[in-house]
This record gives sequence, structure tokens and C-alpha cells, in this order.
Amino acid sequence: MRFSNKEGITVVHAIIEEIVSNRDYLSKVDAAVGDGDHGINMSKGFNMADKEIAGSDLNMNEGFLVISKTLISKIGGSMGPLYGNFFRGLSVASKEKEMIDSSVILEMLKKAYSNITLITDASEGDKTLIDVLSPAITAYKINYKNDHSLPDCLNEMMAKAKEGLENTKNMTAKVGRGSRLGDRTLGHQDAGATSCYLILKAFSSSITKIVNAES
Amino acid sequence: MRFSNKEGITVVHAIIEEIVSNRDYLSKVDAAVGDGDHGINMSKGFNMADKEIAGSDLNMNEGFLVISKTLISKIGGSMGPLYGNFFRGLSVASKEKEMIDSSVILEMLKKAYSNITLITDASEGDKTLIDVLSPAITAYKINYKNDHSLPDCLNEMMAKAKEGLENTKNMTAKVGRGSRLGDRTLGHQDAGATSCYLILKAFSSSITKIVNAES
Amino acid sequence: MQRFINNPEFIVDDLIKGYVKAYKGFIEKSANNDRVVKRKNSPETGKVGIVTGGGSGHEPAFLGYVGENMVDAVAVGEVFASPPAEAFYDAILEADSGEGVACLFGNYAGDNMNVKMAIQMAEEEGVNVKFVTAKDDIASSPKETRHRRHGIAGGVYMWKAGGAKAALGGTLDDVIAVAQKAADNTRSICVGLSSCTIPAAGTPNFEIEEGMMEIGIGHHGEPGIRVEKLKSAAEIAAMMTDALLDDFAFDREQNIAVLLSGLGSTPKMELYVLYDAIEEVLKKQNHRVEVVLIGDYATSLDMNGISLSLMKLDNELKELLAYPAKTSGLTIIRS
Amino acid sequence: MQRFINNPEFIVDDLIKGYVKAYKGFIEKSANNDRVVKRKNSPETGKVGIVTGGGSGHEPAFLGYVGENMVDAVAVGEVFASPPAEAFYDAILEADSGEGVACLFGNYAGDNMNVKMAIQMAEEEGVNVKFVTAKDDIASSPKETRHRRHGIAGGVYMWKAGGAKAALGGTLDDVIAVAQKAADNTRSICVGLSSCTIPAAGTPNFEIEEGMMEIGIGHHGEPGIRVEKLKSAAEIAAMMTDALLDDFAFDREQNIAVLLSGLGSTPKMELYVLYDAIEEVLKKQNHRVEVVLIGDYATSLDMNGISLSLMKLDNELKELLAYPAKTSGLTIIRS
Ligand SMILES: Nc1ncnc2c1ncn2[C@@H]1O[C@H](COP(=O)(O)OP(=O)(O)O)[C@@H](O)[C@H]1O
Ligand SMILES: Nc1ncnc2c1ncn2[C@@H]1O[C@H](COP(=O)(O)OP(=O)(O)O)[C@@H](O)[C@H]1O
Ligand SMILES: [Mg+2]
Ligand SMILES: [Mg+2]
Ligand SMILES: [Mg+2]
Ligand SMILES: [Mg+2]
Repeated sequence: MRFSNKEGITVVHAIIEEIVSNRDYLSKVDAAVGDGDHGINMSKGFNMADKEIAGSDLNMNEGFLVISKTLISKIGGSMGPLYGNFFRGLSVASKEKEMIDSSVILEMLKKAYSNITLITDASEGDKTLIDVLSPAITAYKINYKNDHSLPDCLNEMMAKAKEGLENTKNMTAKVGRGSRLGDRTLGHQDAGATSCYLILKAFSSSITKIVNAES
Repeated sequence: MRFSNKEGITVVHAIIEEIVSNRDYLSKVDAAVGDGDHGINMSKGFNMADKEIAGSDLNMNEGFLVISKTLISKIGGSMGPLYGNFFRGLSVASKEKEMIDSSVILEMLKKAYSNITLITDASEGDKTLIDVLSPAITAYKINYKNDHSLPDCLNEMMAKAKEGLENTKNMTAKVGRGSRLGDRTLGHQDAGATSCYLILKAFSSSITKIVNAES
Repeated sequence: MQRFINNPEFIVDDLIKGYVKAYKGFIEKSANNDRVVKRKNSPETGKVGIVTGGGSGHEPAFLGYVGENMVDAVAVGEVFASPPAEAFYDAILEADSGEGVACLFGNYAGDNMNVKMAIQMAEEEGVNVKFVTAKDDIASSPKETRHRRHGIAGGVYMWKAGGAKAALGGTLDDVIAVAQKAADNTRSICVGLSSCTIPAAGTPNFEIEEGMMEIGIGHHGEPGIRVEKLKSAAEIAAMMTDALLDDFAFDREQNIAVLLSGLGSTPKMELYVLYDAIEEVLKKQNHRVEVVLIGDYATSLDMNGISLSLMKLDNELKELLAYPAKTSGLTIIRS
Repeated sequence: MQRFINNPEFIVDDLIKGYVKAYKGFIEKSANNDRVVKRKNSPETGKVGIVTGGGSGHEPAFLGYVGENMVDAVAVGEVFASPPAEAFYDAILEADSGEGVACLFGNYAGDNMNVKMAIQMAEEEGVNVKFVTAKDDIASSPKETRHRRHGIAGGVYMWKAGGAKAALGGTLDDVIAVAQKAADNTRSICVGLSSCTIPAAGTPNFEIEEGMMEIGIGHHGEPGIRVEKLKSAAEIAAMMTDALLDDFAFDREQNIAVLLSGLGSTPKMELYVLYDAIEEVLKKQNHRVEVVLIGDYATSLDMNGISLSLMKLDNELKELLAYPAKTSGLTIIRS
């Protein structure tokens, strides 16, 4: 089960669309314990990347690089560097590959994750996107090692991502704007974790769609 | 029908009470075409005068002088100089009199009126307190000349004052803050005319009360 | 009413107390009158005195312009009410060094009456007082009755020019002449997006509907010349600039000073968004913007809105505006 | 939303366009980056460069402190969002004369990440950059985790002191040392009476009930440490001053600088009403108020509220604060 880096551009498009169409939802989530702009920040960056990509004939890894560069150079906020590094990781680990399979995807996820941890010292339990990313990627890794199919790896990843997202409701924010709220963040889902879940969701389902169509 | 300058202090008190108790009403009237503070301005001045008078044993003309001085030195606005001069007129024309009769009251009203016209060039029809004062005093004068009783003179004065007040609704403001509204002031009663009517009303009814009690 | 106040009846006392505490380096209350604020070293021998005054709620106007090379003494009124004649009188005495006093104020009915009473009292004491009234608000009366117009933020130019002239050693007539020139060459207009609330009243003194704006609104919430649908900042800026240029009716391009003031609760960011379009309009008509002031210069309590003032400059006015000054409302550093 | 704006998505572009137009005498946009505003004569040979930056909506912070003897270049972010790393990087390049650059910013998570990426990029180009973060907002994190606190209006002291030190010829280490001293000796706290609205969002990002106040509210509407019944100005001022003095935990009386800033839609009058009580509290504890700044220094769009900042002064800081400076947000004239 694999697909070409060329075909993979639909994954890039799917992620962009997911973020852009959840603009207001993400802002609403951010408003509860943050400053209510997460959807604005994210959709602005992804829209810009979309325009940059439109018309040109890019591979998946090139598409991710456009997202990364746009976020870093134009968006700022916390999301610019964090997701900028994340998408840079997805790009770097798939750059040399003509065909993308479950092993390449593992490398992509691992690199994206380590790129993020380079720049933030937030750890699991701090109520951030890490709380989605870390268990999700671990689940992918375990299923991969057990020789499960790519769709199964992705499915299991999303189950853990969903769980991680839910868990942020029971956490007290330790970093970011929410941190000053302390226990008052309890009961509220984290905004960054939400966007991270949406990105992984679009990533997984669009890949699943490609490989199912191929088979 | 006459009363002593000493007894007349109840007229001073009646006017103060009338203004103070109509604070919110006067502001409401001012809000429609002005800045909504007429009641605040007036009641502040009259309250201060009240405190100044309280405890001391003043004649009517001295009471009016306290109101005048308080308005001029402490209140400012348009009302400070206008009513300050008005009450100065009431005081000056009754200063030398031990007993107050309808002729002294005529002099008081005339002097109060001329003192106001000294400082403003507003004339009848400009939608100001002049539109109450001028017809009211003219009515008093005519009834006085026709040898009517003091209560009748005052009654007729108040009938014209009321008419004058009503008429301000059909006028376009020519001076003061309302002037910039032009025709939009139509339909609204003038604030200064309202307070002037209240002052004359308290003046008349308290005098009528004294002379009726005497007789 | 979500406000930082104590007893609203004493808000002006609280304001003055806080103000003189904050700027005690160069400011003090008059020893004779609690409603008069003065420069510490006023009167200054040989210098013409500059006096102004008006209702409170317009901060930094009026007391914020007391300081070096601007105003010497100010009469402070109740919220939105002219100061009493006595306060103007005491301010005049605090500013007089024997060279006379220029009383530069805003042409409101109350101010006119109280200043005139004060001048009469001062002249009886042998003080030479002359006055100029700012009449920059073009929405406050039509062109045919210009003499009835009110003074708003444009007064800042009058105080700045007059104050600089006095500091440079001008006679009373010199000071009055430049103040008059500044007033004659200034036009202003406001746009309001929300009402304001007099603290002692507790409720807004008028309403502007959501989605609407009041063009030509007065500095005390006096209704404007028309209510319109709220437009974009660029459209509003162009409409205001055009209205002022219309009233000026220039026959050729001019050197212009621009003063854009928030009315009390207008975010700073928006002033710059507006200014961008204002300068565009002026430039398109070949006018040269030589002086720019953007900030809160004359406010109306918590009103959401702006005033735009334009002054036609000549060399003298330009130099006087650039002359150093130090007040809490405006500080000019030699460039 | 009653606002003076064009397309809310481009409000920061509009802001910058208007801003550089208004102050073109001494300010310009960077030729390399639309989100960088710089002093015209930066870099200045022999002078250490001062850079700051942050989200928009806090005007006059941050771009309002670019000017003579203060900040040389600023990175301008979207509304309430840290500028991109690239903008900080370009600001650093615009400020570097070869003597190094002090990057003085506000310790928000985004700023930290973007500045660090920018510094790395700049160092790869051979530019020597050091940084200090203001952490004055005592409500943003408890004392035990002070390193997480955010910088608010207290940053003005850091920029003023650092900028003056650089202007006086200080080395990068000298500048960093005084900026760090200013930051270490400053504490701030806010009280909010109403929310603010990000123009692109269009609705308030939180609510404060009528009759209530939010103590310790953040500069982007982050919830404070508690919500209480709205009190009198004097009580609020005393509560805020006490909270800061508590956090300082001085063992004896001090020389103090006070900065009282409106948060965007707070009328000027109220700031003076509050200041009166603030100084009373300080005096009662025998502290000496040596410097006072009252006005809009760091705002939060249209938030109704105030921030109070206190700095413990030594002679060096006092002299640096008094050193002349000319920016749109703060002008200090030699006294
Ligand atoms: N230091 C950090 N490390 C990891 N994630 C962070 C950090 N700071 C903030 N976040 C994430 O960013 C999200 C908020 O993003 P956003 O609203 O776009 O930025 P901002 O907080 O600057 O307004 C939070 O919900 C959290 O998941
Ligand atoms: N020049 C004037 N001559 C006579 N009356 C005037 C003049 N200006 C204003 N008034 C009166 O003053 C009233 C408003 O008084 P008030 O609200 O106390 O003062 P302000 O207009 O300064 O707020 C008006 O309704 C009008 O009757
Ligand atoms: Mg956010
Ligand atoms: Mg009124
Ligand atoms: Mg009034
Ligand atoms: Mg944000």
C-alpha cells in the first residue's frame, strides 16, 4: 500500500481545506481559555499557502514545504514556528522519496514531532498540541511495528489522537496564554490540540482515500 | 396683600426644593436636544445655596443673593451667569423693602428679566428660558396695571409661562447647544425654559400660599 | 456604567487632585481657587499670560495644555459645563505679570458669558485682557453663521501658536493676532460611533444605533448634521477631509497641519488606519502635510469617535507649532 | 462592531501605512520587510541597535516607541499575534551597525519562539544579538514561576532605559544590563471593565458582566486572577498598588516610577482620578514618586481597563528615564 509523492499533493490540499473550513470553530475553542484568534491565525497562514500552491505542479513534500515557509515567514504567533517546524519535518522526511509508504510516513511523523520539540519545552500534560501529537505518533509506531496495514496504523493513530484531544479537557494549561488561568482551563479543550487533531485527521483520511482507491 | 421680607424666605426654600426635586426630569428634557446635564447643573447649584442658607436667619432678598452668588462663583455653565443674574435681580429689587407687595414683585421680576437680557442676546422665539420669562412677566405687568390681586397676577403669569413653555416645542433652537440641531429640535421642550417655568411656579405658589394664609 | 470613578458628584475634584499630583514638577492648583490649575512659575515677568478653560470631560483639554510655552492658567468647569466666571477671573489673575492676558477659549454659550463676566471683573482690577474664541467645528453651525461655531480640538493649534508667541516675547496684541490667525485658519469635524455618559447622569445622553455613525457630532453628544450607515475607515476619512476642504474653499494647494484626535474610547490603532486615507485625499489635491498630530487631544468622556482638524499654515504658524513646549497633553522637542 | 476599519484582514497593513505616513520625518518601513518599521537613520554607526516587536492592537506599543534614543526597529505582528521570525530577523538587520543588537520584548510564548529563531538566523549572518524579556505582569503567573510572566506596559521602561543607554554609547552588554535591571525592577497589574474585540473576529472574545471587574486581566483578554464587584476608583487603585508592593516585598521605602496606562477605551479623566489614590497609597508607605507617566502606553484594542506599573528606581535608571527621547508614544524633553 503506497502512493506517489506526486499524488500525495491531495494530502496537502486536504489539510489546508480542513483548517480553513474550521476557522471559526478553532477561534471559538481558543476563546474559552485563550484570546480567540487561533482559527484566524491558522486559516490566514493556510490560505496564503494555498494561493502559493495553486496552479503550480508540486509534489507532496514541496507542498508541505510551502506551508512551512509561509507559516514561518508570514504568520508568526506560536503557530508560525510550531507548525512551521512540523510541516518542515513532514517535508524533509519525504523529500527524496518518489513513493510514499507506511515506513516513509513513520519517518515523516517522527521528524515532524522532533522538530516541534526542538522549539518548545512543552511536554505531555501541559495542554498543548503535544497532547495530541505524542500519543498519536506513538500509536502509529506501535501498529507499524506490529506490521499492521497503513490504513490501520492511521486509524489507530486517529483513535489515540482523539483520546489525546479529549484528555486536554482534564488538563490545566501549563504553557501559552491559558497557563495564567490555572484550574479554570479545566473542562475546556485546547485550541492547538484541536487544530493538530484536525491536521492529523485530514492527513490520515486523505491518505486512506488514496491507498483505498489504488487497491 | 403683602408679606414681610422675613417671611419671604419660604419662597427661596420653595424654589430650591422645586429645582432639586426635578433634577432627573430636567436632565431628561435636556438630553433630547442638549447634553443631558441641565438638572445636574441646576440641582448642584441650588443644593449648595441651600447648605449656605441653612441655619442662618436670612430675609428673602438675602436668600436670593446667596443663590445668585453661588451660581456665579461655583456653577458656571450657561446657567451660572443667566440665573445668577436673574436671582441677583430678584434680590436687588427687594433689598430695601421690609414688606413685599405686588408692586415690589413687579420690580423684582422686571429687574431679574433685564439682568438676564444684559448678558444674552437670545430673544423670544430662540427656544430658551426667555420664551417663558418674557410672556410671563408681561402678563404679570398687564394684570398688575389692571389692579388685579397679587394671586391673580401670579396666576395669569403662570398661565402665560405654561403657554410659553409649551410653545418652545414648536421652536427651532437658535442659541445654546440645541442650535446645531436646527429643525430636529422641533417637538422637544427647551430645558432652560422648563427650569424657568419651575422656578416661576414655585415662586408664585409659595407667595400665594403666604398671602392666602395671612388673609 | 463600567467606570473608574468615586462619587460622580466630585469627579472634577478628584481629577484635579490627581492631575496636580502627577505633574507637580511644573503644575499647581491656584491658592485662591480650587478650580484653577496653573504653571508653577506663572506669572512670568515680562511675558503675556495665556489663559483657557472649559468644561471637564475633554481631557487632556483644557488643563493638559498648561505648561512650558503654552497655557499659563486654566479654569476647570464641571463635566461638560463652562467654569464659573470666578474661575476664569482667578485664572486671569494667576497668569497676569502686568503684560496682559490672552484668554483663548472655545465659543460655547456658557464660556462666552462666564469669560465676559470674568474679563469685566479683571479689568476693574486693572488687568488688560483680550480674547480669541476657537470656532473650528464646521458642523456646529452653517457657514453663514460661522460666528456661532464651537471650538473643539482645533483649539490646540490656537494655544500652541499663542503660547509660543508669548514665550518668544510677543506683546498682548501680537499674541492675540497669531491666536486669531490660528483660529481663523482651522476647521474641524467629528464622527461619532457611540454616545458618551456623564458620570453623574449614569446613562448615555443619546444613542447611535449599531451599524450607524453620526457625522458632525458635538463634543458633548450634541446631535450631528446627519446619521448614516457606518462606512469603511477610508470612506469616513475621505468624507471628513472633503467636508473640511469644502468649507475652506481653497483656491490653490496649501501647507496643512493635521490633527486627528480620538474622542475618548477610540483605540489608537484606528487613528492610524484613518490617517492613511486622510493624507491620501490631501495629497491628491496637491496639499502638503507639514505637521501631524495623532492621539487624544480633545475628548468627550467615553465617546467612541474622532475629530479631524486641518489648519492652513503660513511660515509663522508653522514655526510657532514647532517651537518647543512641555505639557502633559503635548510635548514638542526641538527637531 | 462600531469601529473605524477597512477590511479587518488587512488592518495591520493599514496601520503600518498610516503610521509611516504620519511620522515620515523620522520613521520608515524597512525596504526588505513590510512588517518592519525602523528609524530613518538606523543603523547608526557606533551605536548598539535596539529592537522590539510583538502583536498589533497594543498601540502605541510597539511601533510607537521607535525613534530618537529609544527603539531602532520593530517587528509588527498580526493583531495579538507574535510577528514572524522573519520580521524579527529583518528588524535585527535594520538595527545592526556592527555593535550588536539588544532585542527587548515581552516574553509571550510566540515571541519567544520567533525571536529565538530570528536570533539564530541573525547569528548565522554574524550579527551579535542578546535579548531581555519584560515579565512585569504579576497576574500572568505566580511568584514561584516568575520566569513565565508576560511583559506589558512595564516594557516601556525597559525600552526607555535600554534606548538611552545605547544612545549614550553603551556597549551591547551595558545595554542588556540596564534593560535587564529595568525589567527586574518592574511590576504591573491590570484591571479590566470590558472585553476587547479582535476586528477579524468581530465579537468580543470574553465578557465582563455589568457591575463587575476582572482583576489581573491579560493584554489579550486572558482571564485574570479573579472577578469581583466593581469598586470605587480609590479602592481599585489601592488594591492594585498593594498587589504590586506585595509582590515587590520591599524591606524599606523606595524611589518609584509610576506608569498608569489606559487599555484602549478608557477615558483620560479616569486615569487622573485613579492616580490620585495610587500616589496616596505609595506616600503612606513612605515611597517617593520620582517619575510619573499617565496615558495610553500599551493598550488592548478597545478594552476598557487600566494597567498600573511600578518600577523601583536607582540613580542610573532615573537618569536614563529622564534622558531626552522622541517617539510618537513618548517624548521626553530635557527638564
Ligand atoms: N510553548 C508552546 N508549546 C506548544 N504549544 C503551545 C505553546 N504555546 C501555545 N501553544 C499552543 O498554541 C495554542 C494557541 O495558539 P494561537 O491561539 O494561535 O496562538 P496565541 O496563543 O498566540 O493566540 C494553544 O492552544 C497551545 O496548544
Ligand atoms: N445664550 C443663551 N441665552 C439664553 N439661554 C440660553 C443660552 N444658552 C443656553 N440657554 C439655555 O440653557 C439651557 C441649557 O442649560 P444647561 O443644560 O444647564 O447648560 P449647557 O447647555 O451648557 O449644558 C437651554 O435649554 C437654554 O434654555
Ligand atoms: Mg490564541
Ligand atoms: Mg445641558
Ligand atoms: Mg452641559
Ligand atoms: Mg493571539
